[in-house]
Amino acid sequence: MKKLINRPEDVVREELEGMAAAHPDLLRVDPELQVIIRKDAPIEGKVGVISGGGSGHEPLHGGFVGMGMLDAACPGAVFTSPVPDQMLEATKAVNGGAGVLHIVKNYTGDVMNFELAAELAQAEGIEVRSVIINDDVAVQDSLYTAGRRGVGGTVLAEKITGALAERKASLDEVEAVCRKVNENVRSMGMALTSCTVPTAGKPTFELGENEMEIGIGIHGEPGRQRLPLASADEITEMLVTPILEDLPFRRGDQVLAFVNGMGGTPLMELYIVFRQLHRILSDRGITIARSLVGDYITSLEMAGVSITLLRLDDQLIDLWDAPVHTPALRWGV
Amino acid sequence: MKKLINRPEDVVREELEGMAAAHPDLLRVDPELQVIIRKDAPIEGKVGVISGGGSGHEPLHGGFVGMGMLDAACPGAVFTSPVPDQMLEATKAVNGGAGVLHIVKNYTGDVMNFELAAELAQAEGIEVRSVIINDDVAVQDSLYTAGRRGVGGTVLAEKITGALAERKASLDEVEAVCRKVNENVRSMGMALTSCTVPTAGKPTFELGENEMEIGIGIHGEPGRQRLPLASADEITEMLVTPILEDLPFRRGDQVLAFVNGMGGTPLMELYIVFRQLHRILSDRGITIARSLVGDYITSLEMAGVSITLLRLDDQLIDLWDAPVHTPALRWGV
Amino acid sequence: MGNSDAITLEILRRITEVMRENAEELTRLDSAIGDGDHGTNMARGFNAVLPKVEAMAGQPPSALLKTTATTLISTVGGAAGPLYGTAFLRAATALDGKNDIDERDVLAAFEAALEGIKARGKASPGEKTMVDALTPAVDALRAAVEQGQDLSTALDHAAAAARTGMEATIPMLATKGRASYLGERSIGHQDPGATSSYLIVQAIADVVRENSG
Amino acid sequence: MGNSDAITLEILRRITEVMRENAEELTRLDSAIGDGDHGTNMARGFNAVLPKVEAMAGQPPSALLKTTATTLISTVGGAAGPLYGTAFLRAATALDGKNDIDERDVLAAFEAALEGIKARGKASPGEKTMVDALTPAVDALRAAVEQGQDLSTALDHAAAAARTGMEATIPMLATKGRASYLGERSIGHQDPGATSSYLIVQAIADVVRENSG
Ligand SMILES: Nc1ncnc2c1ncn2[C@@H]1O[C@H](COP(=O)(O)OP(=O)(O)O)[C@@H](O)[C@H]1O
Ligand SMILES: Nc1ncnc2c1ncn2[C@@H]1O[C@H](COP(=O)(O)OP(=O)(O)O)[C@@H](O)[C@H]1O
Ligand SMILES: [Mg+2]
Ligand SMILES: [Mg+2]
Ligand SMILES: [Mg+2]
Ligand SMILES: [Mg+2]
Repeated sequence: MKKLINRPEDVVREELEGMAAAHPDLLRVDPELQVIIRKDAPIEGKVGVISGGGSGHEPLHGGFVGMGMLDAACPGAVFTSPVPDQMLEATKAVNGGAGVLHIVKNYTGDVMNFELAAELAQAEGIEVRSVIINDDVAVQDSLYTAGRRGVGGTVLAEKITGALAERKASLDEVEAVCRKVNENVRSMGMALTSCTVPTAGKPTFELGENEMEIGIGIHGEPGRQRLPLASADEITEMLVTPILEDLPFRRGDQVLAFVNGMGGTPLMELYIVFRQLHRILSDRGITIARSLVGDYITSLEMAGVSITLLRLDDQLIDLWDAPVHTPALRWGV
Repeated sequence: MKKLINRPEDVVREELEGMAAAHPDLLRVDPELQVIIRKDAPIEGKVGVISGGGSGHEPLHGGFVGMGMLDAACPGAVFTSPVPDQMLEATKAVNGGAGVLHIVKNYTGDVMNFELAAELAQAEGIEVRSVIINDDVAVQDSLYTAGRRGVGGTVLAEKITGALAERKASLDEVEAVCRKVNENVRSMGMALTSCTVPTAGKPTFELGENEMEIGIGIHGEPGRQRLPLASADEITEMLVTPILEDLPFRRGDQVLAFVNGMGGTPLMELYIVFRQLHRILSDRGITIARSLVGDYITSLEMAGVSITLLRLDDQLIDLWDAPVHTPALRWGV
Repeated sequence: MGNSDAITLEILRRITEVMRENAEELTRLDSAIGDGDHGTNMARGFNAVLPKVEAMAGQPPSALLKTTATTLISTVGGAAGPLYGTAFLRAATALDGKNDIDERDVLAAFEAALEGIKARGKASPGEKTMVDALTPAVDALRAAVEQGQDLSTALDHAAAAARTGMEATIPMLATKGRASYLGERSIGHQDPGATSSYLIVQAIADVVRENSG
Repeated sequence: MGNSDAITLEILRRITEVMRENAEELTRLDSAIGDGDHGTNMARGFNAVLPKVEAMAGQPPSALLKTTATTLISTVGGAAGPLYGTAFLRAATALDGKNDIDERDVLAAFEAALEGIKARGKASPGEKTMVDALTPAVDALRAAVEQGQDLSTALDHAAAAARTGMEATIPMLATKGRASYLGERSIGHQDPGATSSYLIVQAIADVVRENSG
C-alpha cells in the first residue's frame, strides 16, 4: 500500500484537521466527532441541509459544505457509513428553526444510521426529512438487491437542494426539489483499477491488465460485470446507453452532463469520455445545457469514470447556476 | 497500460474536442492546431497572457483559460513542449494591441520553442515578453543543470498575472507582477508511483512497493533521490524544509500554501499533507493567508504531491482574490 | 447462572478479543463481496465497548448490554453498527431487571436480538446476511432449552448451528446489503456478517462453558 | 555527387524509416533519464516531413532540407524540435544554390548544423547531449575530407565517430536538458538525443554509400 498517510487508523481525523486548516473561512470542523459544519450555521429560518457517508469519496461530502450547498457533512470511516451521533450533532448544529433535510445515499448502512439519527433528532424536537438518492442504473433489479445505490446524482442533488434552501424555501419545498433531482438523474460507473482501503492495506479486488469492471459503485467494490478492456468510446457507450434508456431521456431534453473521475484517472481521460458522451447525446437530439467534469465523488485512488445525466428544467437550471461557495464547488461568489 | 483512451496518438486532439464540448461558454478550441483560446479574445487594449507546455498536466494550462487568467494555452503532445506554430497562432489570437506575455515553464524544449515563437510574433509586429517560471527547489545547482524547473508556481503566476492583465495594466506591469510571483514562489514534489505516457505504453520508471522518489518534476521523470517510503508527516517535512530555506521564508511572512496532487492521489491525502504543512508553518510563525488544495498541475495518473509556497503582499493577495472564470479555477463570478 | 454480571463482562471481553483476532479475516471476506471494512468496523466497535463496560463492574447484565449497544451504534457505522446495536439493545431489554440469568432468559435475549436485526435490516433467512447464522443458532438454542439441556450445552449447539448457517451462506445469492449489488457474483463467498455473528455466538458459548460445572 | 536532389530525398526517406524503427528504443532511453517521448517526437516529426518532401521531387537539396527544418520545428516540439529544426535549417542555408553537392559542401552543411545546435541549445561537448555524437562526427568528417577521401568513405568515418560519441555519453553526467535534473543519476545511461543523432548520420552514410561507385 502506497499512500500519503500516517497511521491508517488516523486518516479521517487527520484529513479533517487538514480541511480545518485549509478552509477556516468556510468551515467549522470537529475532527474527533467527525462533523464538518458551515462556518455561519445555524442560519435563522433556513432549512439545514446535511449529508454524510463513508470517507474516501472526497470531495463528497465535506468539500460541499458552504454557502448554497450543504450546511454540514458527517464523514464516516473510509467507505463506512457514519454513526447516528455525528448526524445528530450535525442536525442540531444547522437547525435554524425551519427543519433539517438529510440527503442519504442508498446504502443499507447509511440508511439505517440516518434513520436512527432522524429518530433521535425528532425526539429533540427538530423536524427532520430524509431523501434517499438512488441513481445508479447498474443495479437493475431492486427486488433482489438493496435497491439502487446513490452515486454521482448525489453531488447534483446537494448543489441544487442547497441552492433552494439558501433562498429560505420551506422544508416541504426543499425536500421536493431534492426528490425531483433524484427522479430525474441517472448514473453508471466503471473501474480500470481497484483501490486500497487504508486499514485493509491491500486492494479490494484484483483486476488483470486487460480487464475492467462495469457497473461499480463508489466503495471500491467490484462491479456487475468484468469485461475485457475497451476503448474510451466503447466504454462511454456502455455507460450512457443504460442511463438513457432508464429514465428514459428523450429527443429535445436538456441535460446536465457530469463526467466524474473515480480518483486516479487524469482529467485528460475525463474529457476524452466527455467528447464521446457529447457525440452520443447530439446524435439523439439531447442538448448538454450544463456540464461538470472532474473528480467530485470518488473511490480513493481508483482509476475509472462515472457518467451522470440530470434532466433539466428551468427551476433546476436556475438552482444549478445559483451562487455556491464550498471548498470544491464555487461560483457566483 | 490501462487508460480511458482510444488511440494513444489521438489523446490530445480528443481531449481538446472534449474540452470544447464541455466549455463552449468559455473556450474556443482548435483541436487540430492544438490551441485553446478564451471565447472573447482578443480584448482591445488588454495584454494577452498565454502559456503552454506538454499535455498530461491538466488542468494546467488549458483549464486556466478564461476571464482573469490565461487568454490562450498551447498544449503539446504528452510531456512534450508545444511547437512555435501553436504559440504564434495563440499570440495572434489574443493580441489586443497592448502586447502579449508568454509564461514559460523552464524546460529546455519549452524555452526554445517559445523563443522561436516570440521571434516570429515580433516579426509580425506584436510586442511579446516572456517570463520563465523556475520555482522547483529540488534542482539545486543551476550551474550543472538546465536550471530550476517550472512547476506549481506556474499556476499561481498564471492566476495573478491574468488578474492584473484583466485590469488592463500595461505590458510592463503585467510582466513585472509575473516576475514578482516567480521570485517569491518555491515548490518541491515527490512521487509514490510513476505514470505511463500513452504512446510509450509502459510506466516511465519502476518504483518498489516501499520506495518513493523525492524531488520530481512534472513529466513523470524520476526525482533527485529514491528513498524508502515514509509517513505523510515526514514527507511533508522533507518537501517544505528546502522550500522554506531557499527563499528564505521568515517569521511573520504571509503565504499562499498550495498542496497539489500529481493526478493519482486522493484529496484525502492532500489534506493530510496540508495538516502537517500547517503545523510546520505555524511553528515557524508563518501565516497561511490563502490556500489551494487539489490537482492543478499533474503528471497524468502519477500518485504524489507537490508543495508550493508563495510569499504574499497586499498586491498579490488582491490579485489572487480577483474574479476568475476558467474551467478549473473559478470564483467571484 | 450465578454471577451473571461477571460472566457477561467476560463474554464482552472475549468477543472483543475475537473481533480483534479476526478483523483481518472479516475484512478479507468483506473485500470479496462488500467494501472491505467489516473487520475494522467490528474491531473498532468492541475496542470502544471494552473500556466502558470494564468501568461498569458490578452493574447488571442488561446495563452492560445496553452500553454495548449504544457504543456499537456510536462507533461501528456501516450496516453492522445499527444491526448489532439493535441486537444488543433488544437483548438488554429482554434481560432487564434480571441479575441471575437462566437458560430461558438467554433464549429470550437471543430471540429478541434476532428479531431486532430482522426488523432493522428488513431481512429474512436466505438473503446471505448475519440472519443466516443467527436464525439456526436461535433455533438450536430453543430446541436444546426446550429439551431441558443445560445452558452451556445449549449454547454449544447454538454455536455449532451458527457455524453451519455461516457456511451455508457460501452458495447463497445475496439480496440484501452491499453484496446484493454483485448479483450472481456474490455466489461462492461466505458472508462477513454471518461470520462475525458465528464468532460472537461461539465466544458466548466458550465463556459460559468455561464458567460452568 | 550527381543527382544530389534524389539522394537527399532518399536520405530523408531513410531517416524517416530509421526513426520509425527506433522510436521505441529512443523512447526507452528517454524514459531512463528524460520523459519518455524522444522516439515518439522524432517519429512524429519525420512522419510529417516525408509526404512534404516527397511532393517536392526535383527541387534542390537546400529546399528539401529547409522544408524538413520547418516541418520538424512545427511538429516535433520538446527540445529536439528546435534543435534538429535549427540543424536542418543551417544545413539548408549552407547548401543554398548548390545542385551538385561535393564533400566540402557536405562538410560545410554538417559544420553549420552542429553550430546551430550548439547555439540554440547553449551546449558544449561533454554535457551528455546530441552534441556529443555530432562533434566527433563532424571532426571525423572534416579530417577525412581534408585527407582527400571520397564522400562515402568520409561519411562512414563520421558515422563510426558518431557511434563512439553516442556510446561515450553513457558515463557522462548530464548538465543540459531534462537529464540534468537527475544529477548523478544520469550517469550510466546513453543519451537519447545523441542516439538519434548517430542514427541520422548513419542513415546519411548508408544512403550515400549505396548510391556511390
Ligand atoms: N439488510 C440487512 N439485514 C441484515 N444484515 C445485513 C443487511 N445488510 C447487510 N447486512 C450484514 O452486514 C454485513 C456487512 O457489514 P459491514 O461491512 O460492517 O457494513 P457495510 O456493508 O455498510 O460496509 C453483511 O455481511 C451482512 O451480513
Ligand atoms: N540544451 C541542449 N543542447 C543540445 N541538446 C540538448 C539540449 N537539451 C536537450 N538536448 C537533447 O535533446 C534530447 C531530448 O529530446 P526530447 O526528448 O525530444 O525533448 P524533451 O527533453 O523536451 O522531452 C536529449 O537527449 C539531448 O540529447
Ligand atoms: Mg462499509
Ligand atoms: Mg518531452
Ligand atoms: Mg463492509
Ligand atoms: Mg524527452
